[in-house]
Amino acid sequence: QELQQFLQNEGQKARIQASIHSLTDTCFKKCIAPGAVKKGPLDKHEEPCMRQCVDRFLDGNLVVLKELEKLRGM
Amino acid sequence: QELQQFLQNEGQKARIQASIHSLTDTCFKKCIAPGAVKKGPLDKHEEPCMRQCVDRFLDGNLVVLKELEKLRGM
Amino acid sequence: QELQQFLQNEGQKARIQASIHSLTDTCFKKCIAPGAVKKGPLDKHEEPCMRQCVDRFLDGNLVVLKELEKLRGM
Amino acid sequence: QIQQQGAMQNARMLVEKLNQHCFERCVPKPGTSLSSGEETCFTTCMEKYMQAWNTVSKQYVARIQKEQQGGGLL
Amino acid sequence: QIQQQGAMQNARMLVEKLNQHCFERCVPKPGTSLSSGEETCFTTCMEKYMQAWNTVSKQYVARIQKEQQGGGLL
Amino acid sequence: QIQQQGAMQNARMLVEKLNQHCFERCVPKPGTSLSSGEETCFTTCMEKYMQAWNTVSKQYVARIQKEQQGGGLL
Repeated sequence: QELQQFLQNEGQKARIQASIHSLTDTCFKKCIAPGAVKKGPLDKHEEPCMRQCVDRFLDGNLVVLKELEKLRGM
Repeated sequence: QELQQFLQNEGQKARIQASIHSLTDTCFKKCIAPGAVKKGPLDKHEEPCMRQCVDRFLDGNLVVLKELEKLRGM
Repeated sequence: QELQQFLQNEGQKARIQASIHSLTDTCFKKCIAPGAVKKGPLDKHEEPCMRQCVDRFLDGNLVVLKELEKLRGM
Repeated sequence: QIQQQGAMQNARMLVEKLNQHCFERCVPKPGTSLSSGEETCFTTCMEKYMQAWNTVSKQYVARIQKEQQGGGLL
Repeated sequence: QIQQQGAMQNARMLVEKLNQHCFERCVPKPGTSLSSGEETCFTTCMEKYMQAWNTVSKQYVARIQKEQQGGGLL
Repeated sequence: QIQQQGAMQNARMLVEKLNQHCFERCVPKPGTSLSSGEETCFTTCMEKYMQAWNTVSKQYVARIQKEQQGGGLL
């Protein structure tokens, strides 16, 4: 049973990691201007854009989950 | 042996499900106009477009499979 | 132990195959002009383009690996 | 139990694709909060996407069954 | 048997990518049947794609072997 | 050991996505060698991508923790 719990946790961790990779990809495209990448760390537009991109993505997930529960309740 | 059969069936089911997800993605992009999505169920353009998209995709698969068999026969 | 070695090799082979599929996809888009595909084998532009695409991709990988090692050494 | 896992993975995949897709469409530039327009877009997009998936599933399965019967009869 | 599965999965993946890719290219707007132009496009696209995959495979494997030898000598 | 594998797969995935992404951006037309401009683009792109991934990871995990706490308190 402990093993099962362990495997489930690992499975969840793997899914979170996969989400982070996919979200990095999505948000990089939205926030880092296309074409040549500017040298240096994330600048004052890129950094908040990346953070907001994560937050709005998860906001969107919540909207979807709420709608799904409404549908279930019908 | 029954277990093997069972696992094979599950594997095939998983592949069909994955195809359906990927095809939904492809056809949604082709059939639902970009930009804001219109409210309401699939309309009289979207619905047949989605169905035809599935059918033409599978027609394409058949063309490819036939060609592959021709190549094998050579 | 031999089994583990065998499984590792199979795992590596699977990763190489997956890279080749993904690279074919990437390079096809870069080298085969969009729209209708021209009949016949890869022509004198397409063939070197595909080969160079593979080589530059792997050059890029090397640049990244070298940088990662530099970062590690810091 | 494997069947249950399959069904859960299928549902999870649908929600994942849907989130990904609707985020791309509805939030071109992530801001400091989800605007009510973006939120409406999400629910509309979600409904459309689920219907599209339903249509694709039905059409796909029907076609496969037809082909298998055809293959059996010929 | 694992090796056989690997080879089969590799072939399946090639056909899958090819179908996906050629459908995107050859059928921009799915109609009520596959036109003969779309069908020709599919066979041409398929041949190109398989050649491209072949070229990439050869180049990739040759490069990896060269690098491993180089690594051994340095 | 499963945990180690998870961490390694995570790192491998990051490098893979990064290579894929930076190649798309930095090498629009693969030539006979990587130009110094392309090489610079690769290192810059790599740094940005890793920072972006870091930012996304932190924001994502923080948000999930906040939501779980919120869920627990309500």
